[in-house]
Amino acid sequence: MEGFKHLIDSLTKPTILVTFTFIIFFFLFPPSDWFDKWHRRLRFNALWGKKALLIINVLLVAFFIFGLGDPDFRAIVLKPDNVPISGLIFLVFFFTWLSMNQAYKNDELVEAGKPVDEHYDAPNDKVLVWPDLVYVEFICLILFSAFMMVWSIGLAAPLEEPANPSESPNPSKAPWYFLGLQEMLVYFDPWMAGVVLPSLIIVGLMAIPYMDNNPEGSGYYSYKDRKLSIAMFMFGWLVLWVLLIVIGTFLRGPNWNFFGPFEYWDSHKLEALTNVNLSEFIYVKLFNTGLPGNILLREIWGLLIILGYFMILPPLLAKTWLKDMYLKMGVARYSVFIVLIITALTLPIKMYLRWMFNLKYIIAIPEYFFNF
Amino acid sequence: MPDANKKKTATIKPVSPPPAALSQADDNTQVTRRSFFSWLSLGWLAFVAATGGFFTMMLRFFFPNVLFEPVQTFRAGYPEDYEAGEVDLRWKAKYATWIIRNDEGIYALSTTCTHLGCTPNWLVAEQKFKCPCHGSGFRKTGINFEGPAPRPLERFRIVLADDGQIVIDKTKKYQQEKGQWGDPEAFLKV
Amino acid sequence: MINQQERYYNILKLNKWFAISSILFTLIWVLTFANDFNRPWKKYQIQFRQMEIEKTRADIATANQNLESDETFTALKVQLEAAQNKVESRQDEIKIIQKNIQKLEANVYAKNQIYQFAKADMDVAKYNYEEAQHGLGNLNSAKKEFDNLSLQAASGKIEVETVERKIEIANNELKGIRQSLKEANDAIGSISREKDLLARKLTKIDPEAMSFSNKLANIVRDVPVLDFIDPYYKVKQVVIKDIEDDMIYMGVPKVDRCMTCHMGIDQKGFEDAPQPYSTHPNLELYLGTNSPHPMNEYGCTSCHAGRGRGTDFISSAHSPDNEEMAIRWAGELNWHRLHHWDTPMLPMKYVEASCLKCHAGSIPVKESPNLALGMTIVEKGGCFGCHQIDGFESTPKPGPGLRKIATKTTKEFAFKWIYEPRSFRENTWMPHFFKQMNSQDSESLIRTDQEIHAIVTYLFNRSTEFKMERMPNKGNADNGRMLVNSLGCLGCHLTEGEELAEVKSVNSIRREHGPNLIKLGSKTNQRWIYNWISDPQRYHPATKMPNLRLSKQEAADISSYLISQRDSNFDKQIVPAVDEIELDKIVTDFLGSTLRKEEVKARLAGMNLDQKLNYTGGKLIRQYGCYSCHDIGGFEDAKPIGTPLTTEASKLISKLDFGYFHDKLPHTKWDWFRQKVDSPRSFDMIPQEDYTYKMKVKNPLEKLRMPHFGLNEQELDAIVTVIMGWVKDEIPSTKLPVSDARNLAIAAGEKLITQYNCQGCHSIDGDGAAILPTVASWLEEIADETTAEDNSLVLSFAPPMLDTEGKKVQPDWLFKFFKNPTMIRPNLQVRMPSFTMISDNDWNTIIKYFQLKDGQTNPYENPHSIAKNSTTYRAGEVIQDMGACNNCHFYGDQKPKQAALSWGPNLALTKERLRPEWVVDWFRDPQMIMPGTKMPAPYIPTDEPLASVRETWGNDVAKLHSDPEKLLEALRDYNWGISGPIDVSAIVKAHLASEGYGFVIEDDDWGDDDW
Amino acid sequence: MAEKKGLLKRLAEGQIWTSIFRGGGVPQSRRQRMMVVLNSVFLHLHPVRLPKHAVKLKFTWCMGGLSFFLFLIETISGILLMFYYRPTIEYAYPDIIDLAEQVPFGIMREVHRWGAHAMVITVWLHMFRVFMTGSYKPPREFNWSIGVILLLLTLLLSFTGYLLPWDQLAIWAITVGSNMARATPFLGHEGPGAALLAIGDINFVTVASDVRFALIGGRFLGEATLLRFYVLHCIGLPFIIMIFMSVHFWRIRKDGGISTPV
Repeated sequence: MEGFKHLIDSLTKPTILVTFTFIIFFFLFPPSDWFDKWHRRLRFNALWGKKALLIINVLLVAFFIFGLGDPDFRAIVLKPDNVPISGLIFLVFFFTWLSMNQAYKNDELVEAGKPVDEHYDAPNDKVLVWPDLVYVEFICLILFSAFMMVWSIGLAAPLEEPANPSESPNPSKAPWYFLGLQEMLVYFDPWMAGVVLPSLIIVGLMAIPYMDNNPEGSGYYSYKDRKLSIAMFMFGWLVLWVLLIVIGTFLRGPNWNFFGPFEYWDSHKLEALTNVNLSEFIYVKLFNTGLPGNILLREIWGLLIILGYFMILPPLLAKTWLKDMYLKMGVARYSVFIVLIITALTLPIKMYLRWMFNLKYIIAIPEYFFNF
Repeated sequence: MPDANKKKTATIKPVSPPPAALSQADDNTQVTRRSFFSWLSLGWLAFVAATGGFFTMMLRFFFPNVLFEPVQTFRAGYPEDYEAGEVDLRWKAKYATWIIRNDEGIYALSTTCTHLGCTPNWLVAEQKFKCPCHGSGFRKTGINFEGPAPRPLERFRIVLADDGQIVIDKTKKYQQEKGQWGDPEAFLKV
Repeated sequence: MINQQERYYNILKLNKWFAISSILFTLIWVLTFANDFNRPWKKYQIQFRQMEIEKTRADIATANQNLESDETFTALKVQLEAAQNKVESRQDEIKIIQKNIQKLEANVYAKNQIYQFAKADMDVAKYNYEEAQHGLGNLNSAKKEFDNLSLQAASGKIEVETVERKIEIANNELKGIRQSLKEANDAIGSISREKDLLARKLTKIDPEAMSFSNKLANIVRDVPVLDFIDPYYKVKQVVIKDIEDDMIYMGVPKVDRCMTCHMGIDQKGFEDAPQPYSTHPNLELYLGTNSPHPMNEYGCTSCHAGRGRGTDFISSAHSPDNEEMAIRWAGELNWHRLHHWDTPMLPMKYVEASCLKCHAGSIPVKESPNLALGMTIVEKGGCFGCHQIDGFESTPKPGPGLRKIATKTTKEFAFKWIYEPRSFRENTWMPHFFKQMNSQDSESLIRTDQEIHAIVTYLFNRSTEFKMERMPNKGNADNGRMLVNSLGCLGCHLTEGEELAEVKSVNSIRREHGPNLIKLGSKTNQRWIYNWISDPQRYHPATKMPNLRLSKQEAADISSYLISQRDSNFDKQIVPAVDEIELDKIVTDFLGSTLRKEEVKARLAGMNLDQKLNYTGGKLIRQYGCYSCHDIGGFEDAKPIGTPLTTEASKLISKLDFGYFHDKLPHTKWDWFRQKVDSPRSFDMIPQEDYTYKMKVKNPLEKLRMPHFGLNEQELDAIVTVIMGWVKDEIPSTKLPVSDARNLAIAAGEKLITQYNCQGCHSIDGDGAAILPTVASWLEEIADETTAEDNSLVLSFAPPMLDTEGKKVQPDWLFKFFKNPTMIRPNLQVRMPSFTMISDNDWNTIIKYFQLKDGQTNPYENPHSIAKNSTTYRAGEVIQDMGACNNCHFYGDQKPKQAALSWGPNLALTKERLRPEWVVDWFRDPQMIMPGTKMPAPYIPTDEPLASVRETWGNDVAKLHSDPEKLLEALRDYNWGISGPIDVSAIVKAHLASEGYGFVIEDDDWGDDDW
Repeated sequence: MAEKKGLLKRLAEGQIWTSIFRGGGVPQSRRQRMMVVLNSVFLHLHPVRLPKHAVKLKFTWCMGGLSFFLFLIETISGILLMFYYRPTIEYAYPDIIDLAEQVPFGIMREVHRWGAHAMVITVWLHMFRVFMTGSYKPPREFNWSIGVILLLLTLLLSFTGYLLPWDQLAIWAITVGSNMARATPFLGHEGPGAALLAIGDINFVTVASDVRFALIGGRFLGEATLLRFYVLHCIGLPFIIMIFMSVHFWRIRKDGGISTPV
C-alpha cells in the first residue's frame, strides 16, 4: 500500500506528470493523420468505448475510495471547497468520453456514407417544444434542484477563522478556478501570469470562431474533420486549464511546494529553488564578467531572443512547416492565431527551462517590474 | 448561409402612402456631403466627449479623496536620535519595527520572524535577535544564521521627510534573498 | 413618386439637433467636473502654501546669514577644497582600485551563485536527512548526500568570503584616500543641516525652487480628474478609533478634517498668522505629539465640538463668540448656523467646557480658569441643591442651617433678607426669589409679602432652643478688629472697607467662602456672635466654620467689633403687615391643588392665622426648594426640585423651550442656558417691540421659580461653560487621565481642600493663599509700608505654603497636628484653626493627597536614628554653630538670639515633624522649595581649602569636606539630636507682650546679607 | 347535452384562466401546443419547434439550461441572504455564523455557495459541448464570443462573492487574486511600465492610484473592499450579466436555434 502511495506521489511530481501528459496527449487526441495512425495502432481509440468508460470510472472511484483511507489525501480532498473539483475530475472525464464517443460514432457513420446521428430532415424531423422540451427541462430542473439541496445539506459551506490580515495561511490560495493562473505564477511574473495570459485566454477563446474557418463539423459531434482544432482545444482545456487547477488544488502545499496526494503537508519541506536569469548565465557563467550596469546591455540577449521568438518565428513557420495552414487562413488570421499559439507555448517552454536549467527569467528588469 | 435557413416572408406593400409632411423637403434638400458630415460628426464628436466625461466620472468615483486605512507609515524622529551601533527598540511595540543605525546609515527591520511570525528579542550581550518560539537567530543586519528561519528579516522602506525626520513606510518591504536590500530606499544613508 | 423611405423628420435638422444637444451635454459635463473640482477648502490650502513658502524662504535667508557669519563654516569650506584637490591628484590610483574592485565583484557574483546553489541543495539534503531520521527514506544515503553537500557549501562559502575580503580591503583603501574629503563633507553637512533641510522643504513646496519636471508635475498632480493620484491639495483628516461620535443608535469613530483648512494648527511658527492658519496655543499641552493630547489621538472636535467631517466653513458648524462676530462672519463668509446638527462648535469662551468631560475629578485650575470658576459657583451657589448633578452627592448644603434661627436673628430681619438678600449683602450667594420678572406686577407683589411672612413664620415656629453662654464682658471692638485681621478670619470672610474683586476668580471667591462680616449689627446680636465664634459646631454641627480656639476675651472682643456696625438703610425698610385675605388666597391655591372646592373651604375655615402661615410656609419652602441649601426641620428627605443637570448639555436643543424668545435669542444651547441663569424667569415672559415684557397666562403655582443669582457677565460665562461640560459622552479609559492611586488621591484630596477652603490661607502649587494681601495690609498697620512691601516678610507672617508638604512632613505628625494644631513658627499670628468637623478618614484623605502628590507612597516613616558621637553629628554641630541657627530658631525652650520678627520654628520639633530626606533638600536650596522664604541656605565650607577648613571648622567637618551632601546630612543629623520642650507658646507670648516683633523700620537691607 | 366537465377543465376554460394564459384551455392540438410557446413571455425564449436531437440530453447535456437555472438559483438564494448579511468588517463574519446557527433555512448559504461552484462547472461544460459540436461556426461566431464574456462574468461573480464571508479563506484568496492586478502593465504600481508614468518626483501609478486600488478600494483589503465586492457581486455584475444573457439567448433564436448538421 505504502509503495503504491509512494509511486503515486512520485508520478504526480510536476516534471513527470506534465511531461507524461505532454507526450501522451497528442496520441490521445491526434491532431494530424500521423498521430491518428499511432492513435489507432496503440488502440487508444478504445478509450472512447463503453468498456473503457466503465473501467476507468471504476478505477477512478476505487482510487478515491482507496485514497480516502489516507489522512493526507482525505484532508485535501474533503476540504469543502475542493469537493467540487473532485466532482470536476469525474465530470470532465465523463463528458470528454461522451463527446468523443459520439464523435467517433458519427465519424464512422460519415465514413459509411450515412447521415450523422444529429442529422434531421427539415422540417419533418422537428418536434414540438411544448411539451417535449419544456417537460424534459422541467424534470431536469427538479432533479437538479433536489441534487443541490442534498449537496447543501450534506456538505456545509466552509467558514474559517475571522479574517486576519496579519496572519497569512500557508499556502494562500486563490479561488480554485484561478489556481491555474496561480500555478503559472511559478514560472511567470504576475504581469504575465495574472494579467497578460488571462487576457489572452479570454481573447483567444473569443477568437476561436474567427480562427477556425473549417466549415465542417458544425452542429454535430465529430473528430475526423476537425482533428487539429479539437486537439488544440483539448490541450488548452484539459491540460493548461483543468490539469493546472487539479495540480494547484491538490498538489500544491505550504510555501507553494509540491506535495504528492499522499504526502503530509510539511511546512518545513525544502526544495532547491535557486534560479538564475539568462543574463547571469551569459555574463557570469559564460563571459565570467560581472553584470553590466546598463540595463539594456545587460538584457540585450534576452530581448533578442524574445523578439526573435515573436517576430521571426511566425513568418518562418508560415514559410516552412505551417505553409498549408498559412495559405488556408490568410495573413490576418494566421498572425493572430500564431501569436496566440506561441504565447501559450511559452508556458511549457518556460516550465522546461526552469526544470532543466534553473532559468528564472529570460529578460529580467526588476527595476521596471519587467521580467519575462 | 444555406437557403433552407432563410425565412420565407412576404413583403406587403403599404396601402396608403407614407406621411408626406417632410418628404418633400427631404427630396428637395440637396444633401451636401459637407453639411451632412459637419453636423453629424460634430454631434457624434460631442456625444463621444460627453460619454467620455461619464466614464471619466465613473473612473474617478472609485478613488475617494481620503482613505480610512490604518496608518502604515510613521515618523520616527531625526537620524540624530539614533546612536550608531545600537538597536533601537522604541517602535517595536507600536509599529513592530526595529530601527538600527550603523556607520553608514539607518535601516528599519520588521520584527516578524520569517519562520512562523513570532517576534524575536534583541539580546544586547550576544548582539543578535533571538526568536523565543523556535529559536531562530538573526544578526543585527537581519540575516538569519541559526534556527529554522528560512530567510532574513524583512526591511521596510526608509526615507527622509521634508522636515528631516525619518519616515518608515511599512507597506513596502525589502527582502535580502531577492536582492532588494540594495534598493536606495531600503537603507537610509546618513 | 411615392416616398418609399417612410420619413417624417428632416434628417439634417435632426442631425443639427443631435449636435446641439450633444454639445450642450458635453458642456454640462465640463460644468460637472468644474463643480466637483472646486472645493471650498482649496483656497485656504493655496493661501497657506504661499505663507509656508514665504516663511521657509525667510528662514533660509536667516540660516544663510548665520552660516556666513560662522567662522567654522568658512574654515570648513577651505578644508573641503583642499581635500578635493588632494583626491583629484590621486585620481589614477583610484581608477586602478575601482577597476580591480569591479573585477573582484564579478568574481564574487559568480562564486556566490555557485555557493547559493550548493547551499540550496544542502538545505534540501538537510531536510531529507531529517526526514530520514524520522523514518522516511534511506538514512544512510541521505546522510551521505547531506555531508557531501555540506562540504561543498562550506567550501563555496569560503571561496566567496575570500574574495569578499579582498573587496573589503580594496574598498578600505579607497576610503582611506577619500577620508579627508568625507570628513570635510560630513562636518559641513552637520553644520548646515538646518539650512539644507529648509532648502529641501522649499523644493517640495515652492514651484520656483523646483526643477522643470517637478514644476510640471506640480501642476499635473492637481488638475481635475488626475488629482486622485498624489495631489498636493487634499483633504486631511485624523480618525480616532476609540472616541466616538454619537450617532444615536451607535457610536462611530471620530473623524476630524479641521486640519484641512487649519493647516498651521500643529506647526510652530504660525502663532501670529490669521485664522484659519494660526498655530494652536500651548502645543506642549494640546496637539503636540508629546503633549498629553496629541492631535492624532484626540482630534479637534473632542474638545471643540462641531462637525469634524465638514470641510467647509459652514458645514463644519463653526460658532461665533458673540453677536458682533456673527454679523461679521455672515458678511464675510456667508456664515449661518448649521441646522440639523446638535453639537455645533463651542464658542471660544465656552471651550473649557470640554475639559470637564475627562477632568471632572480634578479640574486643572490654571489651564481652565473659566471652568474652575464655574465649578466654584456651582458649589457655592448651591446649584446642585435643586438640580441633581453627579459628583456633588456628598457636598454639604451651602447655606446656613436654620433650625435655631430664632436665637440668631429676628423675624423682621429674616423677612427683609428673604425679600431682597442683596440689599443687605451685595455678594451673598443667597439668590432672589421674589420681585422677579414674573412676580413684579402689583398682584404678585402683594402675594409676595404674604408668602415671605409664611416662610418666616414656619422657620421661627420650628426654631429650637440654643443655650447661649454669657459673655465675660462687653469686649473691646478695636482689639476685636486687630484679631479679625490677624488671626486668619480673612481667609474666608470679607470685612468692612474691602472691595469686591473686580475680576472674579477661584481665588477671589475663596475670600467669600463665608459670609461678609459687615454690618452684622442689623442681623444678629453680640451674644450669638460670641457663642458662635467660640464654638461654631455647637450651634450648627455640620458647619464648615472651624474653631479658632479663641479665649473668652478674644471672642468677646471680636463679637464686640462685629456687632458694632449697622446698615441704617436696611434697618429703615418696613415690614408690611400680614394680610389674611391675601394669605387665604395662597392657602386656597395650595389646598386646591389636591382638594375639592368644598373641602378647601372647610379646611380654610378650620385654620387660624398662625396655622395658615405655618401651612403656607411649609408649602412654599417646598415650592421654592429652600431646603436644598438650608438645613430646615421637616424637609430632611425632600427631593431636589430642579431638572437634573448631569447631562444637560447633551439634551437635544428641541428639548429646551425657547418660548417667546425664539427670535430674540440665538438658537444655541449656550445662549439658552445663559439666558436661563441670567434671567431665570424670563421664559415666563413675552418680549415686546419696545423691550418691555408681558406675562404668559399662568397660575401662581405654575410660574417658573428658579431664583435670580445676580451673576455678572464673567460669572455667567463661567457657569455656562460648566453647563456645556455636562454631557453624556462616553470617554474610553485610554483617553481619560490615568486613574491611578495618585490621581484618585489628588481628586479626593482636592475635593476636601476646596470644601474647607484650605487655599483661602495656604498656597498649594502656586494656587491659593487668598489671604496674602490682607496679611500685607495688617503688617502695614502694625509696622509700616516698607515692611508690607517686603514679600519675604509678608510670607513669614502668612500661613505656610504647602507645595512639598507630602515630602516635607511625617504623616503621623501631620495627622496629630490636624487633630490638634500647635505652634510651629513662633512669630505667626494667623492660627491654624481646629477643623473638628473633619473626620479621621477625611484627614487621612488629605494626608494621602499631599503624600501621593509628591510621590510619597509609604504611609509610615522609619524613624531616622543618629549617633551623637559620630563624625557626622559632630560636624553638624560645628556647622550649626558657625551658621548661628540659634539666631532665629528655638532650641527647645532656648529663645533665639535675634528679634521675634525673624523667628523660625523650634528645632526640637524637627525630628518628629520633618522627613530627613526633605530636610537635606531644604538645606540645599530653601528658595527652590519655598520661593521667598527667609531661611538662608546654611553655609558649608566646600569651596575652602582643606587645611583652612581643618583649622577653622575642625576635623569632623574636614573629613566630610569633599562631599557637600554629607555636610548637609551632618547638619540634619544634628537637628535630630536637639531636644527640649516643644511647646514654646508661653515664652513667645510673653516675649511679644514685652518686646514686640522688633520691626526694623526704614531699613530695606535687613536680612539675607548678614548671613 | 352538456357533458359533465371536470373541475380542472372548468377552471381551465373559465375567464380568469383564459385571461392569464392566452388561448386558455389545456393544449391538446398541435396548434394549441404551438400557441402555448408563442403566447408565453417565458416560454417564447424557445422556438415552437426543434430538431429532434435538441431535446436529447445526450446531445445538449442541458448544460446551458442548467447554467441559466443556476443563475436563477443564485439570484433567489442571494436575495434571501441579503436580508441577513451586512457587508461590514464588524458584521459580515458574525452574520455568516448566524446564517448557519439561527436563521431559518440558513442552508441558503450552502445552496448559494455550491450553486456558484456548480455554475462555474456547468458553464465550462456548456462551452466544452458547444465547442465539440462545432456550434460556434457561422452564423454563431458572435454568440460564442458573448458566451466567453458570460464565462468571464460568471468567474468574476464567483470571485467577488468569495470575499463576502470575511474569513481567512476569503481574504487570502482575494488577496492572492487581487495582487495580480498590481502587476498590470502601466496600470498597476508593480506592473511593467508603471515607473515610466512619472513626472519629476511624482509617480502617477502608485499603490493608491492603480487599478488594484480601484478594485479593492484601498491599499490593503479592508472595509472598502468588502463593500465594493458586495456591490459588484449583488448589483453590478448581475446587472451586466443579465444584459449579456439576454443578448446570448436572443442570438440563439435569431441565429437559427440550436446548431444542426448541414
